[in-house]
Amino acid sequence: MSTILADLNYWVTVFLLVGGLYIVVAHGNMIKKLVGLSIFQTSVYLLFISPGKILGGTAPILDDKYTLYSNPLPHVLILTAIVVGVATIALGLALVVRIHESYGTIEDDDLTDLESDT
Amino acid sequence: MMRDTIILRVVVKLLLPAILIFALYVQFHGDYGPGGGFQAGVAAAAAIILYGMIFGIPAAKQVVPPSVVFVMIPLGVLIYAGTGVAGLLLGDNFLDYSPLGSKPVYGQHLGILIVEFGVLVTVSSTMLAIFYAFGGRADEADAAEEARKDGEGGS
Amino acid sequence: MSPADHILAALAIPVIGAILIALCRKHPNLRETVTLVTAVLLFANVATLLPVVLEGGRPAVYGFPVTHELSIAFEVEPLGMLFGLIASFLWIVNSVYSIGYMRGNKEPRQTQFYVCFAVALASSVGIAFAGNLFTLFVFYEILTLSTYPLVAHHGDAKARTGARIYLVLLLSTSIVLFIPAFLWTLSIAGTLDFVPGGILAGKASPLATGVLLALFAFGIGKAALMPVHKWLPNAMVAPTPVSALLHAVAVVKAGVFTILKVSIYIFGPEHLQATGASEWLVYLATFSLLAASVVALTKDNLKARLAYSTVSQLGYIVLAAAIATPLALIGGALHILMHAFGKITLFFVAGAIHTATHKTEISQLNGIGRVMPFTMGAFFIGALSIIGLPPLGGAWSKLYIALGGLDGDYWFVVAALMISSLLNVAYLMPIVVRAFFRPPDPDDHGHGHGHEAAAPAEGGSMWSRMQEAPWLCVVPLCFTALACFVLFFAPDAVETLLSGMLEAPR
Amino acid sequence: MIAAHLPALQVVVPLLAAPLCAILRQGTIAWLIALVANWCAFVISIALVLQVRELGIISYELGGWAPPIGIEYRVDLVNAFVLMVVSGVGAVIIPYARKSIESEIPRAQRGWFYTMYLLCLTGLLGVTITGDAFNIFVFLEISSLSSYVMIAMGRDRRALTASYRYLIMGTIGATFIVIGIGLLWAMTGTLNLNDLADRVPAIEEARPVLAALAFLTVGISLKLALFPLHLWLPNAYAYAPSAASAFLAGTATKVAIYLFFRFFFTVFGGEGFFDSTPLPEIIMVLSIVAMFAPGVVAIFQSNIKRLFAYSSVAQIGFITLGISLASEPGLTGALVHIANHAIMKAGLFMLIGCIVFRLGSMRLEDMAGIGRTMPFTMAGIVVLGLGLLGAPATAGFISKWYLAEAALLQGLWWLVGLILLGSVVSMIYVGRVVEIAYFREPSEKVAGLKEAPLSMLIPGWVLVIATIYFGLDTTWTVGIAQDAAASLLSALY
Repeated sequence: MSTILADLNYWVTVFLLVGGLYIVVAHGNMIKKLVGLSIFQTSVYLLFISPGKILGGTAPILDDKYTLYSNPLPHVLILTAIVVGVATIALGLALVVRIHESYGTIEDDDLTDLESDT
Repeated sequence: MMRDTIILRVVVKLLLPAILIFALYVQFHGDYGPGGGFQAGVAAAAAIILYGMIFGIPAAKQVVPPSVVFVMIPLGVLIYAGTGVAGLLLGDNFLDYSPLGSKPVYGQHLGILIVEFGVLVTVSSTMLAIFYAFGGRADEADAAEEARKDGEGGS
Repeated sequence: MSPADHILAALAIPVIGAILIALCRKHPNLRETVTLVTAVLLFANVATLLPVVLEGGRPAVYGFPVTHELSIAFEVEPLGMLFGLIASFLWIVNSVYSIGYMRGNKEPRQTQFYVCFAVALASSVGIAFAGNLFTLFVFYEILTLSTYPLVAHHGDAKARTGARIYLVLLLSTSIVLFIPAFLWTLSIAGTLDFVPGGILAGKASPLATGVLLALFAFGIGKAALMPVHKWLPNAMVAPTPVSALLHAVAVVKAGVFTILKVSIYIFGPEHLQATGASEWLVYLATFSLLAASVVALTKDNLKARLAYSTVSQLGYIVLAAAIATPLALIGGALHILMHAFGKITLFFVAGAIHTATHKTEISQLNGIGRVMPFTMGAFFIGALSIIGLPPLGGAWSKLYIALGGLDGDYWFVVAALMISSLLNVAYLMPIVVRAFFRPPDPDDHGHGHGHEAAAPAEGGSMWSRMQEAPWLCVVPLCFTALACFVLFFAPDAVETLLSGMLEAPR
Repeated sequence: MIAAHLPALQVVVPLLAAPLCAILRQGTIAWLIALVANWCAFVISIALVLQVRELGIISYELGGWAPPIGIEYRVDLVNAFVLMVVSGVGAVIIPYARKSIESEIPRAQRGWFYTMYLLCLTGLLGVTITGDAFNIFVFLEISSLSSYVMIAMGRDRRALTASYRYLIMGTIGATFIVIGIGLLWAMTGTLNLNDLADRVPAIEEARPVLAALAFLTVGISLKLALFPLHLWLPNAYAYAPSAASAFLAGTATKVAIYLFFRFFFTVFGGEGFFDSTPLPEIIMVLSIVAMFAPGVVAIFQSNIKRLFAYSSVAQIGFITLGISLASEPGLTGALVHIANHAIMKAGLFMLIGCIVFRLGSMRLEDMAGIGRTMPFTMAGIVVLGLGLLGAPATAGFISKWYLAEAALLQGLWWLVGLILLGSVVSMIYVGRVVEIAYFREPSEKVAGLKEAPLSMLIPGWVLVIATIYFGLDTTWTVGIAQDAAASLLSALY
């Protein structure tokens, strides 16, 4: 139990990662797939951010008063990753809207049928 | 939409300036503490989006027309990359802002302000563009639906 | 112009010719003039190299390194000289004949035909003058590709199937067997240049030599060694001038030429004899030439019978390459020449018969000798040359190969050659007999051409009975028949040329 | 002065041009901007190759911050070579794109197309040039996102689903790559590739490092469509606009392959680490299957773009095979095939685009007899097809030659046989196209066609001629690739 607690952030990361991936694979609804994808990506944010936090550390402000501060690098990286994630999800949703307009469905199985007909 | 809810309309009108001011605070405080163009851009866009949700997207589009939004997105990238190129043209590496000011520190200060402004422009307009694209589509779809119903009723 | 320039010119002339032919597509007369002029120029150009080679010179063009190991290089040695001369000379004859045939049969897509023909000739010259195995391989593949449209010329289902078999068999054998063979050769010898005495001599173990030889023998599908001969009969769907190109001028000749070249310059005759690695090929080639003759007996279609005859005759040359004694190799090279003239005559005849009467089966040919005396006379001469009877050219090459076999202690080769000659008689002579001594089938009139019905059956002078093909077809075939005769008296000259190929360079 | 800033300009020029296109948005002007930017990028990449050959590895510090804190652009022969291939293919496609895009994309969206094209180019060049692991991810996503958009702009509604599926797969791949990078960063505390290469060997047995390698391998494999992770590719290439198909087929997967090189041989390359893992064997098996399975699938396609898309998967198998051999000729073959396949496949998709432009259909059956009405287009396709199957005197032969030689040097005779058999498979599908185009009677529709416009035909033929040229003169392909392979194996970066 203590080992689980010690690495809790990693357990959560793995849970989100696997769960998100499972949703992407298992669900036929294109919106749900995107939700899964989003969860999947979020797990990575956690993977980066959690080791960067130091207990008792402050924001990384260079001043003599503070000696212990968190690593700023993961925040910068993950800010970028979040932006990428937002763009991906936005584009994915836009595609789903267009797919719904031209096919009338967003279920993967129905789409496969429709495509093989044409 | 919630166009008829008087409380919301009033509260939103009161909140809007505060949100925008806060966005600007985040923007300019980004130089000294947590904050910066990304956060400020989203906050600023949130103000317009909130306005659009309460007063309708057409009203929001009157405030910030889509044509402006579409120019703002690339403009922000241009400001960012242009600042970098300015450093390059003044003899240092790309994205090195030192030569922009009389002293390297001033130059870097100025450079980061301009770059963050570019980020603000792009992020806020991108958020708005996404909002217009999805939200606007629902309005158009509603309008089309109503038109179809009207057509059926008439015949 | 230096000899090196002539080599490059020999490659450039047909290519430029091909472009000009394509440009002249709207003017058939001009187009065919260009073809003829190109052919003559090419031959004249190739011929200028002959004195140099006879004096023992080896004109060469080096350069164009492709990678650090592979390069495009040309070198003219006696065997290549001979092949270059045959190909370029027969192109002239074949062009004259093609004009008669293509016009006589009103074939479609004639421009495409002449263009591809010119490209095929360019690649044949490239093969002949190749200075290393890689160059040879490049032109070998170009030849395959440029003849593919020719085989598929008619464009109907049958032509497409035939052409597909042609292409797939030739390309896949060359990719799957030929490329590994020369990769392996490169890894053993460190070079791919053609060097008298062989680059593998003393370097490859007997087993490796045997396996490599197998890769080459089957990888060079154009040599039509059984069991990779299938493409040849299938390619019979092509128009007759193309068959002549395949059988006499370029394609199969390129195949056996490559085999000879590999035997002499890659393995080295002495290496082959010393290791005994080529013994299996002697048996296989013997089997191939006998079996193909037997199959030929069963074919009623004239061109199919000739095709199997070619498979059989190519067996002779592969046999010579496998025996690898000096006499056998000279015999093999001579046979390229002799068979070229003999077989082109026979194919010209088949085409002339087709043009004049639209007959393709041997059983329809009763009495045709009276209607087409010149044509069938030429057929008679060509057939005798293929059989190998004096006073015709074919006699020499068979003699040399047999003598070479004796040198190499392959007694059964002599027996096999005699049996094969008998089989040749058995499948070629009945055609002649049928043509001259059987009365024409009475019910055959009105079949095919309209004017055939008007032919007076009996009586009248010989001239009035004649229904020859267009003179543009007849003249070339008489000419090549005559050449078979002349070649009987010329083996010395050829031998002088060829003896140079077995000597070390000076 | 400019010479010192070439690494930055390589990325900045298209990056600046992209928003310009978006602001002006008018099709022709956007096209002109894209043209100029892309050609500049090509010139810069050639200059970089020359510089690297002369001076060795170039390091460029962005913003003047020294690595490992700052982001570094680092150019060695390997990525200079890939930069040249990517920008070169783009430089040929752009002149072609104008007519093709005019016929495929509505007027209002053309400016956006060129914006996306330039962003994609920026991303691909950025991935290749950067020396920072996280930067790789960012640029990779820039290129991927813009290519999703380009694909979705295709006329067929199936372009939308193709784009969506590519988006899902591509994002999973990219996320795997970030996970791998994150684990590496957690273990070493650096993101600079050069630094990583120094630090990873010391801890290479640690489990997170092995996990990072696994994540990176799977993620990159998804991006480069290594069999069996190629499912997104056929439809994406088939239904994208012709110019986008040509560009993506020529460049996108190639850059992902470059990442294989970089991670396997630079980051994990020290002291034979890559060889000691089971990865070479796994990749070899997958590559061999890739050479055959998609090739056989390609034979039965009725859509010509899908046919050649499957062929791409097969050809990628050849490239990864070279990587799995991990020897100098193997890597040379892989690098050369990156260039040669980029040239050939881009050319093929361009010329197929010419047919689609005139015929309006991608079905093979509809193309019966088209060799007679569009002789130059079809002749080009034949030459490029011959290149694909590795006919001598074409570029394809050179790459297969090196691969076969590499297999031979390691005594893998059976592999030589398989490589050559793989060529036979390509022969069948190329042969099928040729036969339909030349030996069937043209339908009325085909008989009425004209040859494609020159502005589309000439760029296509530039690549046709390049295919032949690089089959005869290999100083610019093999010459560079050999040195690059040597530097990869000695882990110089």
